[in-house]
Amino acid sequence: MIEITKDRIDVARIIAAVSDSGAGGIDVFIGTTRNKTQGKAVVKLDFEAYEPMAIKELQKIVDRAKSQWPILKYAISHRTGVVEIGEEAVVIAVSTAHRQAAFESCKFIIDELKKTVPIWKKEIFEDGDVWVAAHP
Amino acid sequence: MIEITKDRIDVARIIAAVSDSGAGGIDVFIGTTRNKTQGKAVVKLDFEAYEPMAIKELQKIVDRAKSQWPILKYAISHRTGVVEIGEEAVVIAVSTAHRQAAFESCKFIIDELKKTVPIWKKEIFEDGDVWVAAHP
Amino acid sequence: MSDIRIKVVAYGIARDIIGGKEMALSLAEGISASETMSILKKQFPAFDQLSSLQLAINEEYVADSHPIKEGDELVLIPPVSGG
Amino acid sequence: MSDIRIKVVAYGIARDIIGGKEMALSLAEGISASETMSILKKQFPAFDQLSSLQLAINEEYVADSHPIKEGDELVLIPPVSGG
Repeated sequence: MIEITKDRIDVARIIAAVSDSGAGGIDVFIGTTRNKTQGKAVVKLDFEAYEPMAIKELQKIVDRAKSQWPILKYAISHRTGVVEIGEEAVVIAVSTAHRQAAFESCKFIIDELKKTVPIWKKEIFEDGDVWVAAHP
Repeated sequence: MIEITKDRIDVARIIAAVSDSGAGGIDVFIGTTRNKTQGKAVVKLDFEAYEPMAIKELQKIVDRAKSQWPILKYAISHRTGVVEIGEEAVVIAVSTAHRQAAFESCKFIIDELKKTVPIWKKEIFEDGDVWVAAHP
Repeated sequence: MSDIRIKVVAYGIARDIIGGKEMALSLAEGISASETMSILKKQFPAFDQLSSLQLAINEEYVADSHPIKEGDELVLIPPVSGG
Repeated sequence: MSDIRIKVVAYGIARDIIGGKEMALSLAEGISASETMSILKKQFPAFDQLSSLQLAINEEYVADSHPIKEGDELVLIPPVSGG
């Protein structure tokens, strides 16, 4: 399951989506909004996605993960719009028979997501905002 | 937070326990009961713990993890008694400022838990039961 | 050589740079993705200051040599920062 | 040499092997953890078939040379398998 949503992500729902009677381990990564970046206070984040392409790119990442690890089920939810401090920006869950594959594939998915998936994060400060990683 | 409980583990509660405004990433490992082991159908599991020592050993593992990674908050819940197929036997959550440390420390905790914490798992089959890993 | 008309769609900081979500562009027939990028960078020098700028057509990243065709919707992908 | 009396507490398969949760044991004064283990293995040969068997006192694993004292509660820790 892959989704991009404007609503707050219900982590329990994402975990339930990867529940499998053959699973021995589930790894879940939750990317949350930090209250500061490089020492500066962040008020909130604002995410924008090129949705159809983001879904396609996420599917490619999952396909690559599946070719490397025996994944039973996966679920990825990425939020768009304003995300308040402490809220979930992204939740990734993977179930596998043995735990090592769950850790490795979940980490692979979030690492690759940050490289190729067309989603953009704007950090909003008291005195302005900045598109993250836009400039060198 | 470290607990050993006879009740079903509420994963959302464990995740809420590591919520932190300085967290950029939370990794959650959920060990679930598989429906088979080495090809044989498992009906359910039965866990037994030497509770006070299990808590002490878990605390030692957390202390070692904290000396290696900048952990913001952690939560570990291990269940005892009968655990049905698909249910959580253990849930471990760690929040950190950056995701790499969350993955590594969470994996460290479950790997070490399986080595030193006095908890025993009995696999119950249709035709008998066996204490896991008891014999070579 | 006849002209082709395409639509440029921008996200994130690219949208801020072109001053809107979309713009129309007239290009020479047979032009490549990288040549189109050069034209855009001449028109909007701020693109040169980005860590990267990729192009996508039909929801797929395209190579530099990819030929741009009449009616294409060219999507500007500035450095991604999801997660 | 006078005897000491200790309590042995067993978990998991160790409980099945001694046929109960606890048992009392009389030992020679000054005996070590590993010597006590040898006595238990003689009495219950099934312990020798386990992948490992450790001893804990006061909720801590003890070394082979650890001296056993009157009133100790010796906990038998067969191979752990949590998680």
